Amino acid sequence: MTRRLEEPDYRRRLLHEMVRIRRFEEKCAELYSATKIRGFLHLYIGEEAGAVGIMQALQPEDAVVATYREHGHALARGISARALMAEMFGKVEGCCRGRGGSMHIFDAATRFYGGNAIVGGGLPLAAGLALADKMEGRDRVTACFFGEGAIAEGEFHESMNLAALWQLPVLFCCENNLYAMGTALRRSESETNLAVKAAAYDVPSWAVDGMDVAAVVEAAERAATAVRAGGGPYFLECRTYRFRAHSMYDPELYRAKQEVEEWKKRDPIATWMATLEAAGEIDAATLQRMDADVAAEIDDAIAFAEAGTLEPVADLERFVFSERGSE
Amino acid sequence: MTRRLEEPDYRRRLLHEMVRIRRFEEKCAELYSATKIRGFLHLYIGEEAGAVGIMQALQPEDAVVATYREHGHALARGISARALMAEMFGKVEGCCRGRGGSMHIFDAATRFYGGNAIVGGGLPLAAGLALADKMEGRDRVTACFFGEGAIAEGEFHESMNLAALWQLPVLFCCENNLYAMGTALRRSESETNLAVKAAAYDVPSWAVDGMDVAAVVEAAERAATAVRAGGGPYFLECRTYRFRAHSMYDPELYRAKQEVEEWKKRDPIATWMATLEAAGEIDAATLQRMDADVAAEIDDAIAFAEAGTLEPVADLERFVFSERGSE
Amino acid sequence: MSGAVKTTCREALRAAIREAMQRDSRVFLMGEDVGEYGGCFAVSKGLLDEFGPERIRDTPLSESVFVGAGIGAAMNGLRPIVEVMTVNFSLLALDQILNNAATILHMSGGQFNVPLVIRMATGGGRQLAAQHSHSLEGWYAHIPGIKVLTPGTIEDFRGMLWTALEDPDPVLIFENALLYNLEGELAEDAGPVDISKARVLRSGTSLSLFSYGGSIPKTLEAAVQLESRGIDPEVVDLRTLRPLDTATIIDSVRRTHRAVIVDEGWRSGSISAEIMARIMEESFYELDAPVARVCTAEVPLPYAKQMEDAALPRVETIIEAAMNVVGGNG
Amino acid sequence: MSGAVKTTCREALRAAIREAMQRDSRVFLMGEDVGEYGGCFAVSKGLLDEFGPERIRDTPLSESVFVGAGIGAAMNGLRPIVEVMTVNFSLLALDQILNNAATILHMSGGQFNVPLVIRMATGGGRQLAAQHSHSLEGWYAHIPGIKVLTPGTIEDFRGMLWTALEDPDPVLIFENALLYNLEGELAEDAGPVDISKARVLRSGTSLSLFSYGGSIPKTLEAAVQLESRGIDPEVVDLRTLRPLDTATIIDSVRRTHRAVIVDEGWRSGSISAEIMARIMEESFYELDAPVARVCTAEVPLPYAKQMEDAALPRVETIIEAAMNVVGGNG
Ligand SMILES: Cc1ncc(C[n+]2csc(CCOP(=O)(O)OP(=O)(O)O)c2C)c(N)n1
Ligand SMILES: Cc1ncc(C[n+]2csc(CCOP(=O)(O)OP(=O)(O)O)c2C)c(N)n1
Ligand SMILES: [Mg+2]
Ligand SMILES: [Mg+2]
Repeated sequence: MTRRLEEPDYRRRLLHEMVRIRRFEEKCAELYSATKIRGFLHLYIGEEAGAVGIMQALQPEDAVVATYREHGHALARGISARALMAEMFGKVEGCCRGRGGSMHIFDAATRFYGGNAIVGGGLPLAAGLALADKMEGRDRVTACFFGEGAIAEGEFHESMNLAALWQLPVLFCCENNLYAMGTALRRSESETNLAVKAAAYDVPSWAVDGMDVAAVVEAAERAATAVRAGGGPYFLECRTYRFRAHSMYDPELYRAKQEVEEWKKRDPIATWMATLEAAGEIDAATLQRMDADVAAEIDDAIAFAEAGTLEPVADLERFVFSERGSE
Repeated sequence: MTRRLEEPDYRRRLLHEMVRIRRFEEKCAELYSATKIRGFLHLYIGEEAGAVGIMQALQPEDAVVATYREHGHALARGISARALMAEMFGKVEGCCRGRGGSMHIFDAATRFYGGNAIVGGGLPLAAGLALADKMEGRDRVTACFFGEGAIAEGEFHESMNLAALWQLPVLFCCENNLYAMGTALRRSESETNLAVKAAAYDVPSWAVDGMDVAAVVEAAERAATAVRAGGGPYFLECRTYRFRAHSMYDPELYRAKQEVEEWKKRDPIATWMATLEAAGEIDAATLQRMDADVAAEIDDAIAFAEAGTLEPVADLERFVFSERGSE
Repeated sequence: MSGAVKTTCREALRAAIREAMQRDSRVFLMGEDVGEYGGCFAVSKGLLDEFGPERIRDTPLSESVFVGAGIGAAMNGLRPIVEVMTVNFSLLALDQILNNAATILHMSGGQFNVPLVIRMATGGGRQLAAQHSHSLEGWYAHIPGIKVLTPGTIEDFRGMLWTALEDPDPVLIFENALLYNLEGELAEDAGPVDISKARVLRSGTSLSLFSYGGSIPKTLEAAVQLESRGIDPEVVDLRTLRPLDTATIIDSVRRTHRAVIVDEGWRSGSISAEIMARIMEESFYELDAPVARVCTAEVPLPYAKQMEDAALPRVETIIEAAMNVVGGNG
Repeated sequence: MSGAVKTTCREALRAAIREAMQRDSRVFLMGEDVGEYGGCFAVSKGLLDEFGPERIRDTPLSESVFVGAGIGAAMNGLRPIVEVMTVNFSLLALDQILNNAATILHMSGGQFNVPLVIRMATGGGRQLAAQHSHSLEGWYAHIPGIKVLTPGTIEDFRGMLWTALEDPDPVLIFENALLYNLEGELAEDAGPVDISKARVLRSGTSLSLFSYGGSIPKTLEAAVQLESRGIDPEVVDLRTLRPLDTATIIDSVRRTHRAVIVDEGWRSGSISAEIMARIMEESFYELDAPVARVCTAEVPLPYAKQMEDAALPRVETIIEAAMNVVGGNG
């Protein structure tokens, strides 16, 4: 696992991935204000090291289950910025024909099984995806992302138990950003040490600094290796923080500005950039090129989305059931 | 708590309580075969020390929530054998007018909140009963009984967390009889040490030999005292075994006769009787009198139930909503 | 009657909660983010400061247990208002609602009633896509033992909660999220409302338009436009979907002989179907034309606006249905 | 056609499961006590020995996760048969059914289908009281994106599972528990059945009796008794509650001009209401009398036999409703 983390190219790629997500979402926020994007929009800004780091440990044949805060996961998993942006514009060129929007990103090609807007709702799916892999003898991992808020839902508990009992290859990735909407972890769980939750199912766990992309990569590779080797599920806690509001409607009454500012000092992008700079692995020109590349990709995605078409309303009832011809 | 346990009278009363439950249920089995009792019938035979022991720690103003296997709890809590038997006969003189049957015993006078036939379904209620007590500043305990099978349900998890988070006075009484219908604990939980489940919510726990009524009394008093003192919930595991089938329909394919026989050697009634005998606290005459008393009580209950009346079908829609006059 | 003030459904509802909490110390509000966040629709904003965290009680993300705890607390002397953020999440608590709240009074032979109020936001129309746009109030109305209220006017946002809290049995209030911002005039002394009756919002003779909740503004708008086409519709706000006020429905049909039902639920098995069945049962021979319904298309609601619009009842589709019914063979 | 054998619905269903597992290695059965216990209704008895614990998979008491796991496994190449012991417990898994199984194909723009079969026992009549006697199949039929099958004959107990497993989308099969012991003749080569059509079990001219599942035997018995009173009822087994075969229903009504629906669900918001609505919409002018329905009383089902009997549809109440409809103003 150390192999790649020592290669400057790879290290720069991690930075690039995080920057790409950050810029993409900053644009999303603007486009929301411009009413190009509608519905709910949950930004991942501040948490990028989690999705980027964990995806490093996955193979193309692995599966991903995510939440409504999944732009970062979608991009890091390889869904194109075009397909993602077009989806948020509600265009038929979007990955779900514009039907899912920000909260429901699905992509068969990258085995991205949503985008689930019910807190905890994706966890049972992940157990089932992994069950099929196990029964079919496939060496695949299903990575399942969820927030620490989901731990209060019964479905978390049922899923952890089933996965452990049946030794299913699920990598449970808890993104602990300390808040579920306005509810701080300590006001939602009587025991805030999440490792103890995993212990209740005899599931190995590891808590990692979710603001440090290299640490996440290492932890994820260790965890995914264990899962892939048939060791059953693994519980990975990414300790992170969201810099923005929960959604575009959140007045953020529940936390102090000061607290947010403190966390921003640990911005995963700035920190990683500093690391690379200190190591002499990146310079101003490279950074500029990276910014330009990212900007170009996002501009292209927006242009693509703008130019996209709307699904005809005559198609409304398509895919309530499968189209038999296309099976 | 030792006070009473040293008094021979009290010790004999414990025996009497257990015998009463045992004989009552043996009759129920007969009456089921005679088609006097219908629906589902789940016997508690072998587990009597649990209900009898735990009820010792409760005061009249405390509350009880139980499952579909609750005859023992109902009797030990003070619901009359008459009201209980009439209920199982489906008579209007039953504690629920014959509407609930074996699985749904309710009794306002003893604060017995059911008889819940959904596994795990009573746990949230218990949290709510305790919440009201806490908010109103009442020093009451809510004892909530459930089987070890319920631990796999999300509701167990949600209830433990809420009770612990809000420090609610719930005494969680897990009757671990090792099977949920035909599913052995080890095939239902990845971690079979239930204390670890409690630890996941930072709830104090204690496992007690559920075949030893004195041990249960002590454990329950310790736990109830802690709960009543405002220490929040407590998790008490009673390690026990059911000697009979899950219900009247169970062919018991899932466990060896030998295993049942082994456990029967630890019959809570026989064991306790032997203890009292060895201590010279009980003799044949007393035992005979006890048996006679119990038999008389049960015969009386059956006669009462037989003589009872059927609710008129015209009353079918009564109590879908409250009768306003009676509020 | 005292003067009227301009307000919104959200403010009216908040006033209703505040007043209930002031009036009765047994009342408290519990749910996800009702406190520090201020309520996900800002309904309870400010109440935490006023009443403190014991009575404005933030819960973990555990729908089943906090609804069940509401049941237990109600059975033990309190008067909880449980807020399930939206109907979409209430599915996680359905066992508690159906198998406990709705059932315990009857099954216990009348011993234990459950004076619980459950509030939840409902409805589509905000591009929230398939998992966040359900309108299940008509579906809930299938369950005996609960009452189902669907405020569609500012008076009812103000008054239904009071009445619900006085009810000895479980009451579910479905608040269409699009109505929170609806403005209107409200009497200064507005208080509890009768929840046993549907209300004729507009008398008419050509046909009856039955509707409730989020479809009320659309139906009233359709009525205005129908009038300009020479049609005189009656608009009836059903208000309570369970128990349905069949008498008012039948009475209206007896006068107009034609009817259209407007309902944001999916069409098959909708509350509209039930109303059609009751009209069939009780006033079949009064009908001059088959009753029609305008419901939501039977699809998970899509995100894209044109698709969502196409799926939901609209003023035009209501007008079209009404024109068909009026122009039909009579 | 080969010979016929005498069997029961339980045996027929077990044969269907066995055969499906032999035919397709992707098929497996999972649920509470399907294995070592032998199935709570003995449906899967013996299958554990035949197929082993990987494919006859006992689950913990965790309805939400094992239904959700069925969805995930179906999306990842398998063909799970998930057994939810009874409909009463399925409420705990409703979020997974409605928000995932029914929704993912549409919401993903057609990318991911969910070829999942969920079986559950349903119905009352066994004195199991309020929490164990639900008949919610009609209620489930409200949900777009799923199919709802209700076998009421031995052929359908044998054949529907096969067809369901070939369906690319989620199919729920509701098995009325009183039918497991129903005996009948079954063709030795009985195989898959068409699930898209209702079936006329008995042709008649006086009125149409529409029914399904556990009410089929009662309805057939009522038909026999009605015949002896000089009435010639048609009996239609609806078979699939979603999507409803409206064409067969309307066709029957066009011939008989009168109808009664027999349905074990609670009356308000029942599938009966939906059928009445469709008849109203599509053949109002063909009706000689209002359609009537015989449903379950709107109460949590009580334990006492006389009370439960009073609540459920019975042969007599079906006859009574039919006599009213036939004798009515035409
Ligand atoms: C079952 C359910 N309940 C409530 C909500 C509303 N809701 C959406 S996001 C959210 C907070 C979730 O917090 P967490 O799991 O920590 O994830 P985060 O948003 O912090 O990434 C809530 C309460 C929901 N979507 N689903
Ligand atoms: C939610 C739910 N699922 C399934 C059932 C069927 N069922 C009834 S009792 C039981 C076993 C419960 O085992 P446990 O909790 O250990 O209690 P015990 O019967 O051993 O006392 C099951 C599966 C049910 N009643 N409720
Ligand atoms: Mg969070
Ligand atoms: Mg057990």
